[in-house]
Amino acid sequence: MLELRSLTAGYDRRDPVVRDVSLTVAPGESVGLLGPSGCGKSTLARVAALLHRPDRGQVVVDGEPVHGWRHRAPRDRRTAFGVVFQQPRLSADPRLSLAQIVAEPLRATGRAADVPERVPELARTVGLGADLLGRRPHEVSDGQLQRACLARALVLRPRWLICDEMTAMLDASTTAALVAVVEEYRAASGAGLLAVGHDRVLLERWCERTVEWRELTGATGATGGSAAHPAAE
Amino acid sequence: MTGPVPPAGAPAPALSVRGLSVRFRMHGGTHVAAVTDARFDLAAGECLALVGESGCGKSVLASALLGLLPENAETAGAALLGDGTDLLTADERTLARTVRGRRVGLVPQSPAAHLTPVRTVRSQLEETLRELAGVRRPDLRKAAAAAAERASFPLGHLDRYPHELSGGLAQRAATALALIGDAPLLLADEPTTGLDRELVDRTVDELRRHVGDDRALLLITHDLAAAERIADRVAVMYASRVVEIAAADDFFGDAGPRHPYARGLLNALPEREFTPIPGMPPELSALPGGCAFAARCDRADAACGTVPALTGGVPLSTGAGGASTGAVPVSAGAGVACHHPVTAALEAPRA
Amino acid sequence: MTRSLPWGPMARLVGRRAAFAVPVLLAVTFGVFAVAEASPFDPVKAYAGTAGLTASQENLDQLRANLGVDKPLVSRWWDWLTAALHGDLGDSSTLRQPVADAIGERIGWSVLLATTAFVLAILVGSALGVLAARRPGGWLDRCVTSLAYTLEAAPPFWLGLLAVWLFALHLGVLPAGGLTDTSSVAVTAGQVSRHLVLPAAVLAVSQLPWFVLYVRQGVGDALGDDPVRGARARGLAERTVLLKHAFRSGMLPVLTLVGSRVPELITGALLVETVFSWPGIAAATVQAATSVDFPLLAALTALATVAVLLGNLLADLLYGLADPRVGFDG
Amino acid sequence: SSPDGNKGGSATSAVVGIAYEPETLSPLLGYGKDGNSKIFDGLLTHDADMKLKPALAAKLPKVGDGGTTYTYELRKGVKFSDGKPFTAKDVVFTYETILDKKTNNASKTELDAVKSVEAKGDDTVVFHLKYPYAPFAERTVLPIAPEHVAGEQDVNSGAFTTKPIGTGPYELVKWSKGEKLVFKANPDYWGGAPKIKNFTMAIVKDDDLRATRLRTGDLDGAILPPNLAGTFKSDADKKTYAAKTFDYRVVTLPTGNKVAGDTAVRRALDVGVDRKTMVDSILEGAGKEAYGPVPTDSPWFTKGTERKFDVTRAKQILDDAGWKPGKGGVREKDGVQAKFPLWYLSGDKLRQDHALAYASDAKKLGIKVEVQSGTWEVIEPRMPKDAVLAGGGSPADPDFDQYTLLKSSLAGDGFNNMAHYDNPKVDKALEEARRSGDHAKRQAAYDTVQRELVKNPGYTFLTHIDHLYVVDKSYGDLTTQVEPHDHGLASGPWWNVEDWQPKK
Amino acid sequence: MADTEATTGPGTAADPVTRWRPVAGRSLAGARKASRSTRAWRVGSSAAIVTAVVLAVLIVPPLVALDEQAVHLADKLLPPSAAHPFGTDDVGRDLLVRCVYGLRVSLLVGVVAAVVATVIGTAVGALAASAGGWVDRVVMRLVDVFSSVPHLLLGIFIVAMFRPGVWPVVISVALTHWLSTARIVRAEVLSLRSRPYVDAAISGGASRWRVTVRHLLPGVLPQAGLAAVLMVPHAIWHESALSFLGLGLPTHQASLGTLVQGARSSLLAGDWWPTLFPGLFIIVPTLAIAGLAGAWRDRINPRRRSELML
Ligand SMILES: Nc1ncnc2c1ncn2[C@@H]1O[C@H](COP(=O)(O)OP(=O)(O)OP(=O)(O)O)[C@@H](O)[C@H]1O
Ligand SMILES: Nc1ncnc2c1ncn2[C@@H]1O[C@H](COP(=O)(O)OP(=O)(O)OP(=O)(O)O)[C@@H](O)[C@H]1O
Ligand SMILES: [Mg+2]
Ligand SMILES: [Mg+2]
Repeated sequence: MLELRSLTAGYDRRDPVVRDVSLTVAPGESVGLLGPSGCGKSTLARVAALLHRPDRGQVVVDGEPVHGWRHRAPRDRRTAFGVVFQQPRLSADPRLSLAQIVAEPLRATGRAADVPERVPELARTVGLGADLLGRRPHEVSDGQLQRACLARALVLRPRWLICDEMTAMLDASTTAALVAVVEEYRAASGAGLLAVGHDRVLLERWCERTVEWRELTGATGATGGSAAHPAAE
Repeated sequence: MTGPVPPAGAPAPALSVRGLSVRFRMHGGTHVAAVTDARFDLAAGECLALVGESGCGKSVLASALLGLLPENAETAGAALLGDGTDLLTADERTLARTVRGRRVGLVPQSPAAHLTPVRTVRSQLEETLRELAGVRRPDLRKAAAAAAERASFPLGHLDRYPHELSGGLAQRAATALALIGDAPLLLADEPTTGLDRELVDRTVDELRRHVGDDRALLLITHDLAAAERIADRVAVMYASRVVEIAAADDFFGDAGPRHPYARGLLNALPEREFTPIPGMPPELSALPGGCAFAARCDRADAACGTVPALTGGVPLSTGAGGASTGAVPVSAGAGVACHHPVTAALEAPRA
Repeated sequence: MTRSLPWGPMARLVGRRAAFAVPVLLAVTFGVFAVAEASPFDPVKAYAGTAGLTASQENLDQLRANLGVDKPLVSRWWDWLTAALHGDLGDSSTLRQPVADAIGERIGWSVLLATTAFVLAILVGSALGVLAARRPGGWLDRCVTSLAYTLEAAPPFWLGLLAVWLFALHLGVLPAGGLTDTSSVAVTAGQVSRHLVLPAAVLAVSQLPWFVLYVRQGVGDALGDDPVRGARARGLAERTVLLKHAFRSGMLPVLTLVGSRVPELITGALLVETVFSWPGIAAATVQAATSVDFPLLAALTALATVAVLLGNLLADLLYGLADPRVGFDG
Repeated sequence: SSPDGNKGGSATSAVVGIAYEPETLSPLLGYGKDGNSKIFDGLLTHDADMKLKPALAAKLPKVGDGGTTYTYELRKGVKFSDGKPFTAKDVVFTYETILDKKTNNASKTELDAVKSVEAKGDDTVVFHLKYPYAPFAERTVLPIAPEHVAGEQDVNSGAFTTKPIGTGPYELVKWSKGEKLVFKANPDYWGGAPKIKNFTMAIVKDDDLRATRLRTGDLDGAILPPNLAGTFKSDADKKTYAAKTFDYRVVTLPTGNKVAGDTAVRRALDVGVDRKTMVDSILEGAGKEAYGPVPTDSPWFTKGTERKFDVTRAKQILDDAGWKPGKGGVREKDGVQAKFPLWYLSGDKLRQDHALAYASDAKKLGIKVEVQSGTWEVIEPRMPKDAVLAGGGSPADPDFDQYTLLKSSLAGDGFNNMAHYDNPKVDKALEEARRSGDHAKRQAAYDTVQRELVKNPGYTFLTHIDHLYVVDKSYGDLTTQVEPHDHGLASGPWWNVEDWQPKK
Repeated sequence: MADTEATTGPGTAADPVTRWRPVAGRSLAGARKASRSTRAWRVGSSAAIVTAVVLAVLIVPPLVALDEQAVHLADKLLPPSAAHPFGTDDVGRDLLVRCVYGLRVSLLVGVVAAVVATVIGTAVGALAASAGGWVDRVVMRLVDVFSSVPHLLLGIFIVAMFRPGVWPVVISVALTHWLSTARIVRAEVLSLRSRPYVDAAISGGASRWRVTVRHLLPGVLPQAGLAAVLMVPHAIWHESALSFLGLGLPTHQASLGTLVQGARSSLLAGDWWPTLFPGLFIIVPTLAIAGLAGAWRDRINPRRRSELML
């Protein structure tokens, strides 16, 4: 169970972006989160992935509240989350080849031995050819890079997947293919999914449950007016 | 929804691409063919949507038109602006002084990466206004606000640095910047990623409005709904080649696309079948000899061992037909590069 | 509505640094006392100079007592410190003068020289760096780069001689040394500024290579990056792209250099002042060190420390302002 | 080339470049102790031939009580530049302050002989000595400070140390430390107002820059090393003055070193080094071969003690003494290799060149001299065992050099007797010469010393170096004094700048 | 059908009809980007020079066993000739021999000091920045303490505590010059630390250490590398500055810095060779090292990699 309880988070304590948001994802469940641009979805996703320390509120993973964020979170906690970031260009180290990017989590967690087996397998799953694997991020298209990022998110077999607008820069066919990859993985592993996006049609088709951003605020997570979000000019 | 179609025999098109090819030199002497022999015309007042599978070369095509290719690239062919300037061979000085921003605008893909990280959105907007629109200092603030407004960029975020923007905000900032120059040709590379549906509509409508009667828009997008909303024609790219050009009404309408790949692409939409086209796109560094789609195509046969040319066949719409461009009869209006194109009535996709 | 400067974080940074300055100063002055003590230099011998060569041991011992250098290190440092806190910096044995007077008379000229040179180095260095980065591998780039490496190997006393030889002797356009014309007594702004040109230029040139090469590298890298591609695509003039985008991102390491080059600047000033007979205080540093002139040495290093701390603070403030991703931590 | 706008070349001013800056201008702390301080006068002073002549004293002193009292009658009507009169009280104040324990004067040893100083009235001063000291009058060239000014302040750091007031031909206008000293003529100087009204000493530590600044016309005169002075030979506007000196360069051969302390080695080196070539090349001819602290042209020099350069003889001496050629061309005796280190002060080019040349010559004899450099801090502890390339020389009296250089009781006392030279005959002669007031006796004693140095050298004296000054010709023909090792502020052709009679 | 089109346009990318134009040549107005062959030539010549220098330094002096200090007063200041290809200095020593010996000493000083200083500086800077918080503050204040004592002073003290020689100079230069590297590296790491790909690495289970070593350090290598290269000539500078103050190497021992420094007077007298040759011996290897470093930088630069093929 991944529970986000009354989270308040942002980049300036006086003016948080995410105010009092609650959301729960059960294991094996897939939840789509819809919201207008700039409302704080990515921020929330980063909090949920233990990458951003909230100002208030709690993240509870499998009944255990989280105390440390980023490096302070125990490694197995961190790696329980597979994250696909919204902007693949920025979230890939420009010095590494795609293959290295995918293999990096394995190496970082001391499972380098698995690299020769896992990386080609995942590359095949997400549709990256051997030629692309040897290139660096600036030599591939955004979509190709996002495939690598998905492979990176899956490589440690996370129990929770957080996909922040994973398909925003993908064409319909690739979108369908990658969604299929995620679903296949979930079916096999029983992982929970939090998919953030704008595309209602897509998320409704993909996820078991979709929630609107404005439904999340308030302690109950059901009702309550959303804080004035920036998109509302 | 379709914009006005340029009458046949009208003055030279805003952009005329002839045999444009781009390839990248890689280690060990291999090449990646990112764009191969692209040819199409883009008339003033027209909006051409360029769609295609990720990695098929759309962004590279746009970069080539702006002379912004990386240094390991090589080009061939020509891309002529209305006045005959060849974008591919123009020297850097011309490109920098008279073309980029002024005659060809660009909304880059990955806008967040294309903004200078150490300056606020406002300063970058004001600077562009000063240089391209000649706005004087006292009017800058207002002009910047107006420019932001056009792209639905919230004014309260103008003084933020790019890394403080959400994905959608950065996208809007980039759009605002690209609209400033009032260029007769606008290249929008995925201008709607990260935007919610309402904003997508607002943004593409603004783009369409911007294009009006005398400008042209090349809209590169994965968002077929957005393309459907504003495009006059649709070009489909597959594995570095333009494989089909069709009028938007036909493409999205009952007739549907004629290239099997394009049909597959439409079918993959979540509102349709949501199934990917089987197989994987070929690697651009080792393209097969014949039709690149043959391996994934259920219609493929021996004929597909040769590369099909983009042919008009029967004109499908009122689009600027091949007749008007004489020597290269099929490149401009509509056409499909397939040995076995689908005939419209037969297999029109149904959502 | 324009984003105002982040005064709060900046003030906090300044406050933190001010608080840290105290232990740093204590550590540095004590360190200098200790190092000087451990060095083989003998304050008495130094004081006596050539007279010491023939002086009797008894005479030298008396001197040692008079100079107060026979006391243990810690108590000497403590005495100096407590006196300094009461405003008495002690008497310099090498200059035979109260330290406060000695420094007061000369520090202004050192600051004038060093700041002029530094500002010059930063401006010229950045300009050359940007020009070189524009066309990597071009002739300008190659000239500038080679020149930078060459200059980095050329110590100020060499450059000084060359500069005097060229500008004073051959061209006869600039005075060769001193603060004012050698025979004149009055210190006028016109004379000082003419006499400042060569030493400041030599000092600046000796500081130049780092700025040139770091700007070149920073701007060169930035020129290949997406933001610059973006700026180019927008149709901005080459100048704008270069200065407002590539340079703005590429100068970040240079801002750090502003702080971290201060020690080198002091080192350079120390040599340039000697070479050009510039009546500043830096030249006295070496003498203070080799003569183990504790009061003067401690005061000078304290000054140097303040300069270094200020330089670093300035650098960090500028960096925080210039790169919003970094902020004012530290 | 004649530079335009020669600021100093005008008739009434002069700008000279010097290499050393005084630490202080207070005579109480040692400034001008060898006379000629420009701002001050001593009781006596030296003329061009380094003979004593009266200055603030009206005549040379009367010596009494077997050489233990010196009575000076003072010149009347002399005023300090602030207008206050000069009296015997100032003399007493000066000497007593220097001898005071609290005064940080490193050369007070030179006044070691003084027991007390007594003023008799306003214009007589009597010095009482602890022991007869023949050269004492030479010490009374030291400048007299005004009691009414200096007595009011902290002697070690008061304002007087940088803003002095004296009776001398010039007054200090400004001392810009590290840059220059500016003097103006004292119009009321008792010896007559100087013709050169403005006199500036620019401090330019770097030889090359000094030469360049001289060339630009910024300086009217400067002291230069031989190679740079040579570059002015063809300059029609400049004249080079070579001041004769007592400034010698010497290699100490410490008794404590098995090789360097060996008399045969010492003697072999003494005749086996090519002094002539050193003078010609290193000094570019501006100097003389040295065979002892006394230059060959001094009246104190013992004729016949010149050593002829003779490699064969040197080898012979070594052979005879049992130093047999060993491996690598280095001689050996009793299992000891003929080698020793030779230190020079790092950064001193002249000493370095002397050391290298010495080592090269020694190598030809089969003696390996390992040249090393260091600061005095490094060298000093090694002096008892290692050879050092030293320098020294004081023209005023032979005692000043020879006593400290050769007296065995001073061995290892600071920089005195660095070679730990120990020769009873020399000791005795030195003591005699020092105490005797009789010139002939002293001469004989110093002859003894110099002859002994031939038999048992202890040091290898190499050269006496001329000090070279290049000065603008517009000042006419100038003279130089015989100079000591130390370059005082006022040595060089401007030793008597107050007497210059510029042409224009 | 396709065949009929073959004349109007290229068929496949490999079709010989396609006339490819490189874009590299026009990347900037008028700027002739060095072609690949000149670039390769430049890198090659740099490598050749560095190799030659290393060989000269390692092999020549022991092999030839020339006495670099042999003084021949009679042969002073001879211009270059067959007997003395570089001429002789002002006490008649052969300049070629002295240059080679000097190169040996100076390169040792330069390279060792540069490497040590860069390693220390990079380690400290990266450590401080990636740890952040109070560790960063304290470490950086320690850096301030170190940098507060003017380099030359510290150098003077260090050198004075030992016998004059090469190692004290190396130590004194290395110990005083890691500070700017540390600050530069720290600043760069701070800026890199907030990049989104660091988030990705953390989420991938990377430890602080691994993030630093794998993602941050490679990003600062160009900066640190530049500092290292600059340090080589600077160390030679320092060594001669110490000599200028009388505290460096023994001034009779050949080092490039002291050779050039000592030749100033000769230059004023119109004798150019004692300055020129040692000067070239400093500059040429420095430029060669810089050239190699530049090539290396291009190699590790993710953007230029595709362009440079060695
Ligand atoms: N610098 C480069 N070097 C080598 N190959 C490159 C380079 N840049 C792009 N490519 C390749 O060129 C092809 C086309 O890339 P492009 O960015 O145009 O794709 P795209 O159609 O825009 O895809 P997306 O929809 O994902 O943005 C890709 O296969 C990519 O791998
Ligand atoms: N590093 C940052 N510093 C300050 N503000 C930030 C930062 N990152 C994001 N913001 C702001 O926080 C708000 C929410 O951003 P977030 O990225 O979470 O939005 P989002 O819902 O993901 O939007 P989008 O759909 O456009 O990606 C925005 O107003 C954005 O400007
Ligand atoms: Mg987002
Ligand atoms: Mg793209």
